[in-house]
Amino acid sequence: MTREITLSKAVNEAIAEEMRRDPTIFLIGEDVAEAGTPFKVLSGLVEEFGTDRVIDTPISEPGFMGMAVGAAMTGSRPIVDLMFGDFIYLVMDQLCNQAAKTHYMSGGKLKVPLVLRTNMGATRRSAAQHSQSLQAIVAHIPGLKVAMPSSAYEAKGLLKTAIRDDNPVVIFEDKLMYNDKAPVPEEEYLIPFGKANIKRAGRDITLVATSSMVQVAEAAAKILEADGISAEVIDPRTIVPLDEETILNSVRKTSRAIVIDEGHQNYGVTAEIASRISEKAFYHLDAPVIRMGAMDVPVPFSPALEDLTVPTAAKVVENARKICRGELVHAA
Amino acid sequence: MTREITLSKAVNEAIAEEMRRDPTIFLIGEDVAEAGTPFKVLSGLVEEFGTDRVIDTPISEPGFMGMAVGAAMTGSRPIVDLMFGDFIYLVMDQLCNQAAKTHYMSGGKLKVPLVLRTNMGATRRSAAQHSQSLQAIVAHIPGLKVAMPSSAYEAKGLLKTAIRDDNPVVIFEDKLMYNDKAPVPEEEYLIPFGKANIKRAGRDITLVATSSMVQVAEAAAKILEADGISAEVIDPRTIVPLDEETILNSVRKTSRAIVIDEGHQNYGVTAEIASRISEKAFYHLDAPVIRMGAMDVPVPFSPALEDLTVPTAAKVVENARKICRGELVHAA
Amino acid sequence: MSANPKHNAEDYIRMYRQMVRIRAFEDNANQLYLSAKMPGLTHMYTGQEAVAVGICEALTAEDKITSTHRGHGHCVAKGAEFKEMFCELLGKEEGYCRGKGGSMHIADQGNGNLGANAIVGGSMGIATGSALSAKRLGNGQVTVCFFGDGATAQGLWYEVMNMAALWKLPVIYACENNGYSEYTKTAEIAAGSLTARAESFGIEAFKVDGQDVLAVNKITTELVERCRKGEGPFFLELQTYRYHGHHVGDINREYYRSKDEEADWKESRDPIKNFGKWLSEQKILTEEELGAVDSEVAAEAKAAVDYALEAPYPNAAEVDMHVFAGVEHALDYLAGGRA
Amino acid sequence: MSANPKHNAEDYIRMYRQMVRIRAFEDNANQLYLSAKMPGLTHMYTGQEAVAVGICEALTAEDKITSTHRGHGHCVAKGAEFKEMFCELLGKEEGYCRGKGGSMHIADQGNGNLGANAIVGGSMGIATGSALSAKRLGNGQVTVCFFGDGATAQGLWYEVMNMAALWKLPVIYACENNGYSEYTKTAEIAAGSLTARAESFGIEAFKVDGQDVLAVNKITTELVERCRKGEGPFFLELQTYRYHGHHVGDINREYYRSKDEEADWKESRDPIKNFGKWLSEQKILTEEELGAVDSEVAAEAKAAVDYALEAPYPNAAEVDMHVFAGVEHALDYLAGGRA
Ligand SMILES: Cc1ncc(C[n+]2csc(CCOP(=O)(O)OP(=O)(O)O)c2C)c(N)n1
Ligand SMILES: Cc1ncc(C[n+]2csc(CCOP(=O)(O)OP(=O)(O)O)c2C)c(N)n1
Ligand SMILES: [Mg+2]
Ligand SMILES: [Mg+2]
Repeated sequence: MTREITLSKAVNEAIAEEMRRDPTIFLIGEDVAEAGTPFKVLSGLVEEFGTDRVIDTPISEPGFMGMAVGAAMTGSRPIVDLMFGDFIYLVMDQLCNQAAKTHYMSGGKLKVPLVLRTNMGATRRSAAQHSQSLQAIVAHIPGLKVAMPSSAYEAKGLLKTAIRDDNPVVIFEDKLMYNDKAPVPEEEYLIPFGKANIKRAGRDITLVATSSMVQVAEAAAKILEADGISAEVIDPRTIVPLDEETILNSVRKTSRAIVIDEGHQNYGVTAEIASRISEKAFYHLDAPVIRMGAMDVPVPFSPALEDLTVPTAAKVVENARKICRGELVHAA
Repeated sequence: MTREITLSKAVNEAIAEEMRRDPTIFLIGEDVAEAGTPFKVLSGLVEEFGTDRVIDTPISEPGFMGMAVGAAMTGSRPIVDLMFGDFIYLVMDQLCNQAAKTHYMSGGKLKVPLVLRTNMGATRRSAAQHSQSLQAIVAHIPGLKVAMPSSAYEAKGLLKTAIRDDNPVVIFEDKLMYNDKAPVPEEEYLIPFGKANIKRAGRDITLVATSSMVQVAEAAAKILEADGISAEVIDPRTIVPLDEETILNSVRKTSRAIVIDEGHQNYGVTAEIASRISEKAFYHLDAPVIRMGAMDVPVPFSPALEDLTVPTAAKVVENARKICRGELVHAA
Repeated sequence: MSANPKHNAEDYIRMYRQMVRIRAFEDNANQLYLSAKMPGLTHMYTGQEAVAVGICEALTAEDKITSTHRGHGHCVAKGAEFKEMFCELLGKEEGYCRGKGGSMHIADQGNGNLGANAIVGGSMGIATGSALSAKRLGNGQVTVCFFGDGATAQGLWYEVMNMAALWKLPVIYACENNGYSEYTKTAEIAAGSLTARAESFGIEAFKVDGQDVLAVNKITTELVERCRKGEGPFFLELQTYRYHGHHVGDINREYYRSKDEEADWKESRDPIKNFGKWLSEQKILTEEELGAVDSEVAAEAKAAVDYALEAPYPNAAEVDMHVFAGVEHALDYLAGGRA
Repeated sequence: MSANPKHNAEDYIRMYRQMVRIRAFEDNANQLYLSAKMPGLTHMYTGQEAVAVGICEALTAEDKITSTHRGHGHCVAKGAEFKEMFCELLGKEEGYCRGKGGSMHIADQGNGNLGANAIVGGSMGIATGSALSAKRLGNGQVTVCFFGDGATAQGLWYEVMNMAALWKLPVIYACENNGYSEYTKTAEIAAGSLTARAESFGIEAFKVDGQDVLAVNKITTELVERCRKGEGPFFLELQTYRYHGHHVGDINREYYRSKDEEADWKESRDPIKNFGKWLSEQKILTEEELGAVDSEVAAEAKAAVDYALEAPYPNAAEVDMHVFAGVEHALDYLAGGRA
């Protein structure tokens, strides 16, 4: 049985199901209990699992992140709720110096099975400190896995996998998608890490897109279809590990690619994916791989400016047309 | 007059000269005064400038980083000493949410002229928390400039430019190079940001390398010369801003490129530079652009393992030979 | 309510007017939100007016403050104009931050406001550094760091208190304890005692009724003076209350605090009502004069809102300006390395 | 030195031996460094032996500790073997961390040591989380968080103390105040009082002579008991001294502390010498028996060093193993997404 539920509900279900299954799982973060987070994603969980397993913290991100690491090392499986992705900066030491490295530094003796759930996404008029998409800086650190769900279905399946993983996993939910609905089976399912999803098959160009950019790519693909351009849309699902093979196979077929991610473009996720394509599908490419990240400016508050900073379907279409029509790009 | 001095001395001179020139500059960090840092880079400065301008702090990285931001907003020009680059995680919020965004969020009204001096570099047998090269995660954040000196000469000129810049600048010194000597003029000089240095001219392949990897690239170039392969070595000097033009001009000439950086490869600096080359010099490339970053593992302590994790001249030579001889790479 | 004999009527009237201005600003901001004319959301300062005004009236324009996500009140109290503030709230070019900051970063930088901050506790380092700067440059400036009770859970505070105490910096940490951080009572997130925490670093600490503008102003005036003499830092815990929800969208809040509690504060401890009563008891202003202040301020606010609603948005070309000081457009600069 | 009547001779002798073992370990590590046989550098625990031993002897093998950059002593005291420790120090495959951790991450994980940490204060969250885990799982375990005086400047401590106090977690924060953080005296980097800082969160705090192994053991035994009853957390400030430089390379240190001061601690407050004297006064061990312990330990250390020097390095294929649990080789996994 499949019903339509919101991404928010999908996350809630994933956590509830896993917490029922495994009593060592607990939730920790700010206003996760009675308030169920400002986005109401966790509503109802404290009623079912009690304040012993749904733990409201003071505003101490480094503190509770560190505590999650210690709890994970000693038989618990914490799920950390970080209210805004922008607060990742505050937990970087505990996440990257401690959680990510403990298994390695201990020669495999200690494990850190924890999930850091946080969010990303601009255009909510929340300005520079509440709008960032910081997946790239986390993806750079060995020892962390990074998931980027693109729908309610993906969010549930990926989160369940994350919770069962024996490693620290960071999962970025797009906060603008919390109320977006998608079909989600009632039966249990998991989505494995490192298996990209071919959202739409196509012949002429590959659009690799993460999180909400998958919607942008799909919208672009529809428009391009009318032009007679057949776009394949690939959602990597996890950027660490990255399913290089599925992406490369697609590009070897289409010979063209655009990579779209909502993090800043400079030194961002699009650089990694584009450079892997350019290197490893070199002999198959008919055009340069185009990168589309968020503009390299702090996210501005003003709606007149903020909307200019994120990749749009129109811009994807424009870029796709250019390279599919064989216009020379950067031919200087 | 040019004499040979160590990188350490070059940094010391840059700071002393600038502090003499501008009384609003002060130094702040752990054990920077009497101890002159564990690397002795700042020895003698407290004797000349006093504890009022060379300020020893408690072990409070977020605290003194935040204080530097506030001081920079109010008429001072702080130089922050962060003892190990690995501690950048601790100051990320103050650096990336505050320093980097203040000018923009204030609509250009407030400025944050500060320098964060820190280091990078593995193979010192210092294990996973004292060996990281974290330039990529800083370079991703709009509002920060990032410099990577490759010699004593570069260190002095870039640091002086950084100190005079009205923006937050992060400068990564390779801690294994502190005692390396290079010719440095006695006369004052500055090295502008965003102007790459062609360390060595060549025809057949472009080696873009940062920091100590410039030495690795030069060593490789010498070996390749004997093979009849002429390598051009480019040191970008600053990775933000990046002198794309000089790099692209070189690759348009040589048609081949390897990018070398000591940060982790995955989602690292090499991805940005390689993808820009692949995109913007696409029609000139005869072979895939090869990326060589540090291995994507936490830095291991054991010498038997640690040395395997960093790019070496031998490996650069191997890769260069492969693509220069026209061997197919990733031709699957 | 304790009179301070050194103050004259003019000061009292200005304090009253400033509190009324804050409330009027917030009422209008709330209306803009409810009528969907304001982008994003915002945190109302209503109820806490005596804190911002009592403190900022003890400062000069050169003295510095750092503000919070709940920062409109600090901004008004430090001397900002409504027009530029509403323009900022609506993302317009004439806003203090050219529309780039919005509610959570609003600041009249020219009057020593170093910025509102959307990171809870994020300005504690900045404020302390501003005090270090002032001490080094010898300019006599004092910095006040505003933050909420919730922010006391951020480790940064302890780091900078330690340094401020070691180096005797001219900074006053002003904790507005409004009883809640978001949807959680302070008692649930703060162990022990806040004043004891500051005292453990050797910092003098004071608990003050944050609804009494004169009491706030009196202690702050004394501490500012002592800061200028090198006797800082200090800690102030100001007991206060926010009338609205955590942010404008926080409407149904009975699950974390009762309507009775809210009514009680509004009835018996309203800083504006009580100060107005005192002003008329002291024959400083008549009821009519008080009413006139209210209407003047209301008119000022309306004019500013009308102006801001019509004001232009920033030009698209602005989007990559002000990323770097001295660089016109960041994108050209980042692509080519040329300023 | 105060006798604890509940202890029997066997316990005393084990404590003595453990202190001697730590010192012997460090003397050998220092020699390995000086003879350039050890990669990197290391921070000697010598002088502080009574702290690690007094505390760890009050714990079971299931109880947890977190350790620091100066962590060899904690590791020995919690039950580790010399052979695996020296192997780790030399980066050999048989080391506790398979050579991947080295001196700054050394830990006998099987005995409840959650790891040494090269980030000052970096383990405070881990220790507190371990206590939270123990409380939730109801396993009765207590966690001791070791850190130095310098680490009290890290904001993280205040964040986790607050939560530990709010939730009554079974954790003991053990601050080894050796008077210095690197090359700086504690008085220059710590304002106010360390015990008062803990107390301001409602945490009971105690100052103890860290050179007196029985005193350390006595108070810890009491606090561990109280932790198990749900009366935690606690704070212990242990006054101690490091005999060597900050690290093995810190040789000329007169610019920050005098030779007289060093000599004074070594002469009159040496934890091993004084405890040895007490043992012989109490007729628990004769001078000869004490000497025999020393020689046995010396032989044990020498054998372990010899073994470690000859032991093999990890195989090159190990380099990308243990990056992810459940993934054999990380590089294949990262390239292809296949575990
Ligand atoms: C570092 C950080 N964590 C969490 C938040 C989300 N948040 C915004 S305001 C707030 C509550 C702040 O409480 P308090 O400091 O008491 O200020 P008040 O809102 O009561 O004025 C929280 C948790 C944030 N903005 N920054
Ligand atoms: C976060 C961090 N900052 C700085 C350092 C460098 N460092 C290593 S040990 C040390 C001094 C620590 O002093 P203390 O906590 O008193 O421990 P002790 O060395 O005296 O045992 C410093 C500053 C570090 N490792 N981590
Ligand atoms: Mg509050
Ligand atoms: Mg110490």
